[in-house]
Amino acid sequence: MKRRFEVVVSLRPGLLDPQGKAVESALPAMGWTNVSDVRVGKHVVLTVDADSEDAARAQLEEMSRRLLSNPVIEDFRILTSQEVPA
Amino acid sequence: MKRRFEVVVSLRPGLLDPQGKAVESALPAMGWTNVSDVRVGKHVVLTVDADSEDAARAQLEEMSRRLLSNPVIEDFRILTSQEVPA
Amino acid sequence: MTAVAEPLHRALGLTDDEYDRIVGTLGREPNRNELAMYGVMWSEHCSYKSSRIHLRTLPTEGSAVLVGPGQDAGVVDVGEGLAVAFKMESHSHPSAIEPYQGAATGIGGIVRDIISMGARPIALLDPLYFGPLTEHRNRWLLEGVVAGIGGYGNCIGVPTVGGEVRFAEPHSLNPTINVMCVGIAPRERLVTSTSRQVHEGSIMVLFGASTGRDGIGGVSVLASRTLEEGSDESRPSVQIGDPFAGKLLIEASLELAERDLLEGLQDLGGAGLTCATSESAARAGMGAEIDLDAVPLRQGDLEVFEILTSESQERMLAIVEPSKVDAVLDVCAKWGLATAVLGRMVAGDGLRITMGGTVVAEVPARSLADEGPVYDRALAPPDGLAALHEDDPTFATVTADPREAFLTVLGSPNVVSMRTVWEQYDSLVQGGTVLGPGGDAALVRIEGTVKALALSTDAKGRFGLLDPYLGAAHAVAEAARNVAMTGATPLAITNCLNFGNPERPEVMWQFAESIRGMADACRALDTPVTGGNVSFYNESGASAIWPTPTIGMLGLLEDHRLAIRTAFSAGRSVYLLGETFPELGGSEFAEIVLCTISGRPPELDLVRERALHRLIADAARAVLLVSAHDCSDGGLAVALAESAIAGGTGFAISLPGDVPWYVTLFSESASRAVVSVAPENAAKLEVLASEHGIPFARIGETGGPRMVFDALFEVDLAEADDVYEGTIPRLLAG
Amino acid sequence: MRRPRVGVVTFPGSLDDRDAVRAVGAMGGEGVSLWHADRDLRDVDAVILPGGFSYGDYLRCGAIARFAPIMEEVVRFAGAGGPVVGICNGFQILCEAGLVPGALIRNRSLRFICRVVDVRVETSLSPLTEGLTAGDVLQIPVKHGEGQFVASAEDLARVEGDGLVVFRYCAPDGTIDDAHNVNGAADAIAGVRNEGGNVVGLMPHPEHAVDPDVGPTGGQPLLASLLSRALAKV
Ligand SMILES: Nc1ncnc2c1ncn2[C@@H]1O[C@H](COP(=O)(O)OP(=O)(O)O)[C@@H](O)[C@H]1O
Ligand SMILES: [Mg+2]
Repeated sequence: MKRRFEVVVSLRPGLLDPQGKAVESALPAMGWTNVSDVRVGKHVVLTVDADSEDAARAQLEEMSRRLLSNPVIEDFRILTSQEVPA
Repeated sequence: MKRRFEVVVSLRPGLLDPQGKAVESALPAMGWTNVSDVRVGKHVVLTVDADSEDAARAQLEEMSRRLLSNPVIEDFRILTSQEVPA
Repeated sequence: MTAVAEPLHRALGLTDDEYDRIVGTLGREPNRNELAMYGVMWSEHCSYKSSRIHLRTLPTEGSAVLVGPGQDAGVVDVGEGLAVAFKMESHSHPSAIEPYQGAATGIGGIVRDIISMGARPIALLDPLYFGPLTEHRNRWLLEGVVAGIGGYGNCIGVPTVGGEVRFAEPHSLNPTINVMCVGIAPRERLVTSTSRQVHEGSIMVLFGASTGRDGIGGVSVLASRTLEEGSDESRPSVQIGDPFAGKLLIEASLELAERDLLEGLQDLGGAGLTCATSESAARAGMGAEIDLDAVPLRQGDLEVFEILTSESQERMLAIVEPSKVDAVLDVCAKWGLATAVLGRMVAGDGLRITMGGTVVAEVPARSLADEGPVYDRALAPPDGLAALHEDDPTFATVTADPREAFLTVLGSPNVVSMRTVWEQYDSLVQGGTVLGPGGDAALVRIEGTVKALALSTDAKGRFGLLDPYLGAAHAVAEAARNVAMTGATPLAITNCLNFGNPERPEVMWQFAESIRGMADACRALDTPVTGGNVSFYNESGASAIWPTPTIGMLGLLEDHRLAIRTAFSAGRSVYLLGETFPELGGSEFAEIVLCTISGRPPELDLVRERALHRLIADAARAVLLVSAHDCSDGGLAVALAESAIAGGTGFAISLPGDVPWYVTLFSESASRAVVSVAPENAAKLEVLASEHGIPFARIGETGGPRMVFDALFEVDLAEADDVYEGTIPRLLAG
Repeated sequence: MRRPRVGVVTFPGSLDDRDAVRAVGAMGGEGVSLWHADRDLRDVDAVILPGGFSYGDYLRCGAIARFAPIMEEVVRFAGAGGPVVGICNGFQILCEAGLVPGALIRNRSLRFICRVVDVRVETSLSPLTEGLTAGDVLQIPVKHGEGQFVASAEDLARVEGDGLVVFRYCAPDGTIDDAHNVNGAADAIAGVRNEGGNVVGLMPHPEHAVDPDVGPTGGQPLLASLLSRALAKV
C-alpha cells in the first residue's frame, strides 16, 4: 500500500538560521516592516510503499533521522500522510 | 495582532528536482527500496503583525509571490496560521 | 547525571589543583561566571597546557619573519613593502558530528585569524584525513566536509588552491579536518600587538553577528545545574556558519585597517568574549572594563556565563581610540554589521565585567590569557614499535606482478587524483591563481607584482606511526619540496599538530618526538615556524589517530612567469634527481600491495634535501626545466605517471638491472624529483646538478600514448588516467 | 575617442566584481565600480552584474539582490537598450528580475563545480558575441553550485524558437552531448539573452578568461564585443 508523506526538517530552535535572517532583513527594504522570527527549513514530500501506515511511518521516521536530517542540528516533523490510490 | 504562518515553496511539478532525485537514489543503498517521487522544497515559518488575519494573509501571499518563491519555476502554499499570544 | 554529583570545577574540566590555583590568584572562591571563564581559558584547546613546553623548542626566528607564534597568525616579509599572514587550524571535533557546519565554521575561524592581522585573505588550503571510503559513514563525512569548506570558502571569495586528502582507519572515528588561510597586507597596515599601540581609555567595539547559545559546549553543565532536565537541548555545541556575514566582516575589518582606525583587532573564536577581551587586555599590559548589557543577543534568555563563553561565529573585537569610535561604527554600518561599544581599556590588569550595573566577574586578565597551567606530561614510547621496525617490508619476498602492482599503487585512494574534491572549490576567484589544485604546490600571484606565493600542506601519517620524529621531519621536507618544485624558495611554515590524548604517555611521546623532528627539519631548511595550532584528544575508545603533524609551507617565487608545472610534454628527456635506496618501510607499496604498515620510514638527509630545492630554483631561473614533480607517495612510478597524465603524453624509461623493480619503482626515498628538459638543455641540467651535489640519472624520454617501463610492462595513458581520475568518483558512488 | 565605461555592480556578497573591473581594464575599457545602494549608474555605457554570492545566495540565488535600489536603474538602462551582462550570480539576478527568461537551480550533481569548460556560441545577436559567429567554441571557466538552467516547457520552446540561446556547453569540437553538459542545463544552455538582444546572462566567467598567465583566454572576444557595443552607444 502506497502513502504520500510530507516531512518538514528545520534547524533546532536556538540555532542561528542565516537564511531566515537574510529574508528577515531583506523584507523592510521591500516595504514589510511587520515580519519577524523568520526560519527557513526543508520540506520533503515522498511516497512510501509499505504494508500498513504504521509500518510506512516507522520507516519514514528512521529515514528522516538518518538521511533527511542531522539530529545534531535539525528536528523533523511528519506533517501529513495520505493513501495513494493504486 | 501577530500571527505565525507556515509557507511551503516547491518546484513546479513539471520540473525535475535534483535534490529529490539525490535523496531517492541514496535510499536504496541504505536499504529502502520502497520510496518514490521524492520532492524537496522550502518550508518557511514567519510571524506577521497585521490588523486582521486576512490582512496578514494577503501580505504574506504577496511576499511569497515576490520574494519567497520564483513564480517562473516555483509554487507556494500557505499551510497553517495561528495567532501568537501577545 | 553523574556530572551533578561531582564538584562544579571538575564538571568544567578543571582539576582540583587548577581550582586551588584560581582561588590563590583571586584570594577568594571564584563565582560561577569566573569559574566558567577559567574553565574555557585553561582548557587544553585555549591554554596549550600540555604542549607549551615542547612548542618552546621550535625555531621561530628568521630574517623574513615579522610576527612569530603567539598572535592570531604568523607574518612573513615578502618584499616590496608587503607582508604575508598565514595560519593553520583544526576543526576536527565539530566536523565529526556535523561535517558541513563543522568544516564551514573552521574556514570562517581561520579566515578571521588572518583578517585580525589586518591582512586580506587570498588563499585557503584544506588538508583532510578520513577513514576508508568503503564505509558509508566516511563517505558521508568527506562529502559533508568538502561541501562545507566549499560552502563557506566559495561564498566569501577566497580561492581554495590546495590541500590534501589521505585515508587511514583511525580517522574513521576521528576525521582530521585542518584548514589553512593565507593573507596579504602592506607592512604598515598590519595590525599586530607590536605595530599598534593600545592606550588606556581606548574603547572596545564588538562588531558582527549577535551572540547566541552557540558552542557553549562543556560549560553548559553550568546551565544544566540551574535549569530543568533536557534544557541543554537548547544549548547546542555545534555552531552554524554564516558565510555572508563572514564576507561582510572581512570587508569591514579591512576597511577599518586601511583607514587606520584601529589600535587592535581580535577575532572571537574559542572561548568567545572571554578570550578576546582578556587577550587584548593582557597583550596591551592593561586591564579592561566590559559591560555585557551592550552585547547584542540573538535570544533574550542567555545567562551571563553563556554570553561570556558563547562561540557564536562571525564576531570581531576592535580596540579603538575614543576619537575614532564614530568612524568605526560608520564603517560597520556601511557593511550592515551590528556594533556594540563594549567597554574600555584601563590601567592595572583587572578584567572587570558588569551586567545590569553589578559586577558579574572580576579577574586578572593575565591570569586567564597568559598564566594558565603548564604541564610537563609523562612520555613513553608505545609498546610494539620495535616489533614494527623489525618487520621491514623492504626485505619481504615480493610475488606481485609489476603491472598489477603499478595499477594498484596508482589507484590507491592515498595517491589518486582528488579532482572530485577540489573541483568543488572556487580556486579562481581574485584572479591570481597561477597554479591551482592538482600539481605539487599552488602558486598565487601577488597583485601588483610579478611575485607569487607557493603553498603546500603535507602530513605523513604512516611515517609518523612508525617514527614520529621522522614523520614530522619528512612532512616538513615534502612540503618544502612541493613548494620548491614550482621554482619557488621555501620561506616559513605554520602547522596543525593532530594527536590523541596527551594524558597518555605514548601520545605525549609521539608529540615530543614530532616536535623534535619538525624543529630539526625547519632549522635545516631555514623555514622557521611562525605559528600553528595543537589538536589533542583525536581519540575515541581504543582508537587514536596516528601522530599527524600537518605542515603548511609558504614559499616565494620571484617571478611567476618562471613557474614550473608537473606536466610532461612530448619529446623531452626525463631525469631522476636524487638517490633511490631500498626503503619500502611505511610506503604506499607496502601498505596496499604487501598489506603491511611496518618497518622504518626512509632516512632523511636534510642537507641533500635543501640542495635539491636550490637546484630546482636555479634551473627554473635558467629556464631549463619543462616539468618538475617530486617523488613522494608511490615513489618514482607514481611521479612519472602523474606527470604523464597531467601532460597527456606518455614516456619510455629504462630500469637499472641490478635493483629489484619494486625498489626502483616504489621506494619512497626522500629528496628526489622527476624533471624533464628539452634534449638541448640536458647537458646544462647535468652540470647544474653536479654543482649542487645532486646525483642524477637520465632515465628516458617523453612521448607516445603509453607509459613504457623498460621491458617490464606498459600501460596505456587512457587506462592509467581512468584509474587515477576515476577511483574517487567510483568510491563515492558507493 | 574615449574608452567605453563599463559599470560593475557590487552587491553585499559580490565576489568577482574586482576581477570584472580588472578584466574590463585589461581589454581596454574603463571599469567603473557601482554600489548596490546607489541609484546612480554614473553614466556608464554598459553594465555588468558580476559573480558571487549576493546576500549569501540565501533563499534563492539573486532573489534578494534583485530588489537592491540600483536594480531599478539597471532595469531602466536595459529598457532603454543599454547593454547589460549578468555573469553567474549576475545571471541569476537577471533571471530573478525577469530581464532574461528561465531560472537557475542546483547543479545536477548537487555539487559546486569549478572547471574550465568549452562553450559554443549560438548567435552573434548579443552584447557579448557581436564579433563572433555561431559555432565558435571558447574555453572559459565555470564555478557555481546553482547553474542548471531550467524553464517551463513553453518558455523553453520560446527561448529556442526565438533564438535567445547565446551559449551552450559543448565538447571541444563543438558537439553538444550530455557528457559535457557540466550542470545538466536544459538543452545544455549556458547563456541566454532577452528578446531585445541587449541583455545577456551566462554562467561561465569571461572575466576569468582574459589573462593567459592565470587561465584560458576565451573571455577576450566576449569582452571585446561588449566594449565595442558600449562604444557604439557612446
Ligand atoms: N582537499 C584538497 N583541497 C584542495 N586541493 C587538494 C586537496 N587534496 C589534494 N589536492 C591537490 O591535489 C594535488 C595532489 O595532492 P597531494 O597528493 O597531497 O600531492 P603531494 O603528494 O605532492 O603532496 C595537490 O595540488 C593538492 O593541492
Ligand atoms: Mg601534499
